[in-house]
Amino acid sequence: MSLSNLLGDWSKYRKTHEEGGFHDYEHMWGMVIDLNKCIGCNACSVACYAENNLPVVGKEKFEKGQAMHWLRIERYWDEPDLGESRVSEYQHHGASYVPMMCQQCNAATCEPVCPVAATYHTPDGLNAQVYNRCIGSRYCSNNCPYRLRYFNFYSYYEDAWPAPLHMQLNPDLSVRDKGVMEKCTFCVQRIRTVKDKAKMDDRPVMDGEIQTACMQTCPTTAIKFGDMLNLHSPEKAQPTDVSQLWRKHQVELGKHTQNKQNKDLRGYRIHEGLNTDPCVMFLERVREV
Amino acid sequence: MKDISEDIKWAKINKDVLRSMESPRMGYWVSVAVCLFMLAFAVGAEIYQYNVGMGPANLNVPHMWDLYIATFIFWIGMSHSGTLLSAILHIIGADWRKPIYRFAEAMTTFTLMTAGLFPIIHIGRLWNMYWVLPYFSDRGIWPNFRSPLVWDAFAISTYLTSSALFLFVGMIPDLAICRDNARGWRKKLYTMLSLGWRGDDRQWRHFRKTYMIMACFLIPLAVSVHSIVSSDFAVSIMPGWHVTTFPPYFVAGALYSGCAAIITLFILLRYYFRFEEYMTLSIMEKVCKLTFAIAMVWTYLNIIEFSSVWYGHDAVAKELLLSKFYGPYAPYFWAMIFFGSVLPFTLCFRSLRRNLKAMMVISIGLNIGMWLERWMIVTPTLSLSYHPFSFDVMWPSWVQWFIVFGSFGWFGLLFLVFVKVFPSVSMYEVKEMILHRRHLANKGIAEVMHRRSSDKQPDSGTPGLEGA
Amino acid sequence: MKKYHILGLFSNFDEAFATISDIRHYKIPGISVDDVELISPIEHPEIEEVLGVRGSHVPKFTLAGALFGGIGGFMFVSTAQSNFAVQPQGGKAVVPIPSNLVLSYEMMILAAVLFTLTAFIVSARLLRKRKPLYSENVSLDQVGIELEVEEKFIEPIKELFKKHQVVEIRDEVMK
Amino acid sequence: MSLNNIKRRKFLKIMGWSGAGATLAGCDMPTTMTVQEGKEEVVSYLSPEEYVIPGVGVWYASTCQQCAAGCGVHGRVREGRVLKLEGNPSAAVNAGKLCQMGQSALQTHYNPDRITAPQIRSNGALSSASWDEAYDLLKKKIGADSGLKGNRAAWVTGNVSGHQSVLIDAHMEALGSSKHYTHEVINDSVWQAVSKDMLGVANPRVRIDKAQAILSLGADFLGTWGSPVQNAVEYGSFRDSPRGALIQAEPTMSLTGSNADLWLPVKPGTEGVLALGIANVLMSNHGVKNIPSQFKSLVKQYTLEETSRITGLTGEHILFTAKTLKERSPSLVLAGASAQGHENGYEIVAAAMMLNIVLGNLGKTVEGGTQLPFSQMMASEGNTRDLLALADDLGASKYDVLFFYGTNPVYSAPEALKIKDGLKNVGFKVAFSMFNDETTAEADLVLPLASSLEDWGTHVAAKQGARSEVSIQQPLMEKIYPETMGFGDIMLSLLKMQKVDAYAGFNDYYSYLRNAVNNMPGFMAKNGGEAWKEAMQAGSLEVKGRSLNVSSKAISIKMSVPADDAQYPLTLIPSARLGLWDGRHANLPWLQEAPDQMTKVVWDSWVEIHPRTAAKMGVKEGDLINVASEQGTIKAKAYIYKGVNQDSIAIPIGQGHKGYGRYADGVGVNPLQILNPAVDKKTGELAMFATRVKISKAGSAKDKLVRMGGSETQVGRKLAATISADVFERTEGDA
Repeated sequence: MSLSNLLGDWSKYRKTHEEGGFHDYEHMWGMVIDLNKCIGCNACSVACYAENNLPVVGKEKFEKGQAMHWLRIERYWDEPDLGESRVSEYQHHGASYVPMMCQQCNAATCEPVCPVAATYHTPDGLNAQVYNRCIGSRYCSNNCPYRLRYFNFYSYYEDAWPAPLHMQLNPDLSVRDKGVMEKCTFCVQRIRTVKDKAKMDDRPVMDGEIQTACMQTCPTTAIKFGDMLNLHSPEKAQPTDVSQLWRKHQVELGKHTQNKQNKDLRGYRIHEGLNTDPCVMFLERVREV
Repeated sequence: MKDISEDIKWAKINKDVLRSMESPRMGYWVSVAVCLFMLAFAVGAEIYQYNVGMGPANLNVPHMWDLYIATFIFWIGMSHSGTLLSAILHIIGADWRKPIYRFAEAMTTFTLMTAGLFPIIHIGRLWNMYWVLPYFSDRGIWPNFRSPLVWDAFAISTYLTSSALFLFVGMIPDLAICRDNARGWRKKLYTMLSLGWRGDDRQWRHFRKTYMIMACFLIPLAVSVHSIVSSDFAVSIMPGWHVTTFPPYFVAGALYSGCAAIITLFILLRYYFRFEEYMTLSIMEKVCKLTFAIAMVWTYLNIIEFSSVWYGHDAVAKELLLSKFYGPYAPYFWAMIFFGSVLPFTLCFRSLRRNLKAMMVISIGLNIGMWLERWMIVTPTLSLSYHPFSFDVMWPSWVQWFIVFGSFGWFGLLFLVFVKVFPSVSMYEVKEMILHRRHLANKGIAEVMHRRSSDKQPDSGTPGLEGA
Repeated sequence: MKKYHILGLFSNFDEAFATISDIRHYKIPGISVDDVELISPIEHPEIEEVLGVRGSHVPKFTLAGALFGGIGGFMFVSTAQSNFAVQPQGGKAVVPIPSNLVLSYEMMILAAVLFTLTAFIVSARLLRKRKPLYSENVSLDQVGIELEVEEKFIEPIKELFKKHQVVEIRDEVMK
Repeated sequence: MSLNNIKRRKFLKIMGWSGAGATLAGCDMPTTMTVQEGKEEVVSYLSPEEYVIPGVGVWYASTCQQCAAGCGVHGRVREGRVLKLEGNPSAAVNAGKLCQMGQSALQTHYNPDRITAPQIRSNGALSSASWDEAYDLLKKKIGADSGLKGNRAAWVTGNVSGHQSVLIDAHMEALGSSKHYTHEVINDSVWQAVSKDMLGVANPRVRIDKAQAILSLGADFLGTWGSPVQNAVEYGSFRDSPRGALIQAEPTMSLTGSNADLWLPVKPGTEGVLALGIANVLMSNHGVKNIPSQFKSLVKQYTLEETSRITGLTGEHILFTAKTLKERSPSLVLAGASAQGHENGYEIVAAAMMLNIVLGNLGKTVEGGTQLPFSQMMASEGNTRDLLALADDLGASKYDVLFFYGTNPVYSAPEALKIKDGLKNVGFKVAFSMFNDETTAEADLVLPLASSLEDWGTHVAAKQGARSEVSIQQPLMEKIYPETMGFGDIMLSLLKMQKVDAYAGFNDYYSYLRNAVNNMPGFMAKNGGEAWKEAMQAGSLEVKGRSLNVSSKAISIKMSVPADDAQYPLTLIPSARLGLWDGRHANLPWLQEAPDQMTKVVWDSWVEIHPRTAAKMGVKEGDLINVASEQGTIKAKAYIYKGVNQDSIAIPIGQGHKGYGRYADGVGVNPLQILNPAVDKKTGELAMFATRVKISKAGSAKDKLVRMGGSETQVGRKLAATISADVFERTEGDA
């Protein structure tokens, strides 16, 4: 608690997300989800359960809407972009699947409303949730337009992992007790591991070195994860890298409306107009018309 | 019709008010028992919730908030009445407030003490509640001063402190009277609380200043408190919450429910303590008129909100509005409109205003409407907001209902204790009021004085309640 | 030399008023109106006509409190924020004026109220040992006048009181 | 594996101990949880076993056993516990990817309902016993001097391959038994039969990635047909530009159907007609000449109008399909469950295969695959024809001894087959199983198997990837329940009962395998060294095989369509799902809680009904419905959507277990029970999709149909935006 801090220069923190974020980021982890390839098979979701110690809540609690699926695959039957004429006797064009995990917004609406600063932005551009600090006011979840924050309504661990199921729990992250909020972390424990390794080898983290559980298991590689800044190995950037895909589809961070030269490019972000500036870009689903 | 008759003898005032504090009658104990019974529900439910978690309360994604927050706003709102009647009317010198402001202020304090419980009840880890306060932590961790919830913590604690002190300061001369007439533990208590008040001109002088200053501070404070509570919602980005008119809307609603509550308590006290001479029907009428005026303001603000959404053409907000009209919550919404905007028109009828039984029912109806309003603010938005996949309708479970129900018992309990320990009518100010009215009523001051000097009965000065 | 406290109880305010104005007009040489205290069941602002206008310092304290609370509150919150690196969120400034204004506003009011109360207690000489000369009737409907005089003035004052139909006179020696 | 077992077991227990402690540090659970027989004292980490770094996960390669596809996996082992499975990037089958069933292998392994000791039936009930007792019993029943006649013993298994299969054959040979029933509900055996007859190879390698257009007649290749993950991986590149078009024709929407560009709700049993009709259009509109002569008349017979009338599809859809198949070459035509599951299933699939020939896909998207040098290790693929045979043989009480492994016929056979009663005719039933299920409940001796993550094995996937491999399955951690035993180990000891000397050399399955692998023919030793070690690291060993060619041999077929039935107006589709599969995964909480892909229902069974059918009956979602066939009635809740043909209803299989553990019991219903024992004439396969049912309201259910998601539509938000394929080609064509 020093006064000099008050008078210190905080300009680097005063950058708004429109100016590329309010941190001088080391990384900016982002995702690209190709709905042209996503088949909605649930592999990512179950992989998330396995990686992140997500409890199985059972039918009753699921019915109450108290399930803990950090990564849920949403399924919609209608296709507004193909016009109402497509609505017919049968579901001729199948379903629309959207895997939804925390969008890691740069201007995260959940952050400013937390009374105890339990959720904040890391220098990785991640929207971190500090379980031990959370008091469970649940304001963040109310203010999340994606409804992607999940609350421990019970001490789920008490009956979610009857022995020996609990031997599968991942020691790299905690098992949450009742009363705290949680959400997708982009597998921060995996990011941490790779960063530590890179530090030990005294080298920067290379893009593509880190795989989230959902990305790693996705059979059709519909999910891509990577560093959107890609400061450390820009020369090695592949066209399939997240950073390159964002550029290719002319989607930029820090905007609530993208002005693309080519309007037909598929990249878009969900609820972008709310200016939450999510770090997950979706590529539009494709159908023969 | 007079607010109060000028012929009431000062001795009688003391006698009546002090009598109301005498050892209670049967009816009192019954009401205490009832309140304790209601409170038991809440305590039981809260213990259960504390042990199991928030799940049994039927909170879920997306319904992270529900009755707890709604009721929290309801109680906060009710607290505004005391400030309104006491402070504002004091400043503008409307002396008809004098017989009734004391219990109104008490209500303010106790509703705040009730409201303050709800944030604690509703958070997931209430044993860490103190983290929202800015205390010096050796880890250098602070609350997030950006969060409206922290503003709440500041505002409500300030409001509770100030209004409690306001109540206390206003009571000091009466406490002195009690001291002079009490015996036993009450004597000790009042001697302590009256801070050695003897009523010399110095004390009166500073008292006047202090009371006026505090009144002046309390009004903006009250307004700010409910604006801040409204910003819990207005600051968010959710449709139906992110509304510019929320601060005034909340304040109006607050005053509204406060006045309605005052009417209810007014009738009860008048009935229990036979305060007919002080809490007269004409004062009642004034409160009713005030309530009606505020009800109209509230209705107007409702219309403003709806139409601004309607013409604003924000698709999501519009969906939400329509779902309030036709959706699953429609019955409650229209009930709120009826109780909040239609029912108050009964206050236009003199016969009804003067009919205590009717007013009892009506005032309770108004408060039901106000409670529904808070619920209709909190829950529909959560049910239906931006993300269709998370649309959901969830009804609160018994846990929530028990705790809400019990909170009324808690409030009642506090109030019942108050009326037996403290004078619920301000004696010295009623005296002032009577004197003032006499000045108005009679020509010459001298005659007034002489009539008064002839008031002296042999027993008039006798100390002690038993003499009365 | 001995000092006496004398208290006269009057059944109405006018007599008390008249008495004090007599004192004020030196009906008894050597007694100044400054030694006079009026004790009344309700407030009588008009007494200042004879007692003289005696000001109050309470508002000054209030002002001090308001300034302390307002500025201090703002400083406190801002310093806390700038010492807590987690605070910068959502791309807003480290020390966000709007929310800090809200907070300092509340703290201003709180401090102002507390200061006012303190000022009141101090300047109204509350929380002290009460002077022994006191009648319960004052808290009912009688008006009292209390003076602190030397022995030689007792009789004249009693005369003066009697002249104004005093109800009761109490006096006692101060050791 | 170069360390001796005692040491390994010891340190693994220690690891398990403290590892568990570390895990649970996050919550208030007591850290005194121990692995089984928790008597060993804690030893500090001061001197951990070599190659173990506390807190660092080590990855071991193995092979997934959740279905027959045999995907290669990497298991993350930390402090002696396997924590996570990922696909093995070097595996040819799945190229580093994994499905939800593969992910859930962990819960099969750590399942709280596993059998921990042998169970012997004594006076009616199964009760735990020691291995000695179990072996004594086995000796008594099947030992050399048991007097058991070899032909009175038989094996009933699911899909087995590799050395497990070798050992089973050896055992049968030792016993003198000749019968090995291989039963899988989810199979493509008709497709294989047709391929054998028309292409000359039973398992042609279909190249989804190379195809430009796919017509799939009920082949849910993303979910339950062939090798799902392999197909999905190929599907990924199939959707890349130039983007292939997928047309799916099936009576109820499968996972593949929900991803199709065009989904055609063909009437059940008329898929063959559709194929012929398309051929007709190709012939008449696109001037295709090379219709095999045997098909000419049939193709002529099914004109566009006729086809559209029979299949219930619109003309333009059929035209579009034909056009797409013709213009987007190479194309690919597949036929799967709902096409083959009819009394004329063989003809239907043949008609589809004919399209492949007509469109000239042979050699392009339908390749011959590879013939591996060792036939005895090849997968003996499951089917339902063996199930019917078993039912008959049981009825004829042919057997005194039956061995069950990796299959649950009592659950998955229609009740009409009376398997359960038939088993009463068998004197001695031995079940090798990890879990108690409907079949072990009938067994006289239950041998507790080690989980697939605790056991050794080799597997040869029937659907090989780009390279042909033998996949290695190695233990990823010490056995949780020491009383359980690997299948191979049990088999060796069984064999030793018969012929001691032959197997005396191998004291356990590990040494047997190591020896076998090192002497395996056709193994390409990449960088010298011991073949076994390389195989361990790679998780598989690549095998030089003889690559086969496909040659079109057209056959003559007749085409017929199921007759309408006034009493039973609807066809019941027992649809399979990637997830619970044929019901074997119903005891895995992750998969029970993972919402069904199409309906998003969890923890339940449901009846898929078309809105019109529902409207006719006045059924709302969640209402309880009676589904009655000639064989019986089941009740399930209704889910109403446009993904099912109006003439049929669908009930997913996998639920409705009894005695299959806490997570499976009492959840949902099993539609397989009420299937008619109809049979495909040619192959003798069970016609699973030929059962006619009638439905009636059974009032409202006491519990709700629990679904994820509050809205079936996007309500105008831009959530899953869609653009047309040609725009996609225009913008990303270069990719």
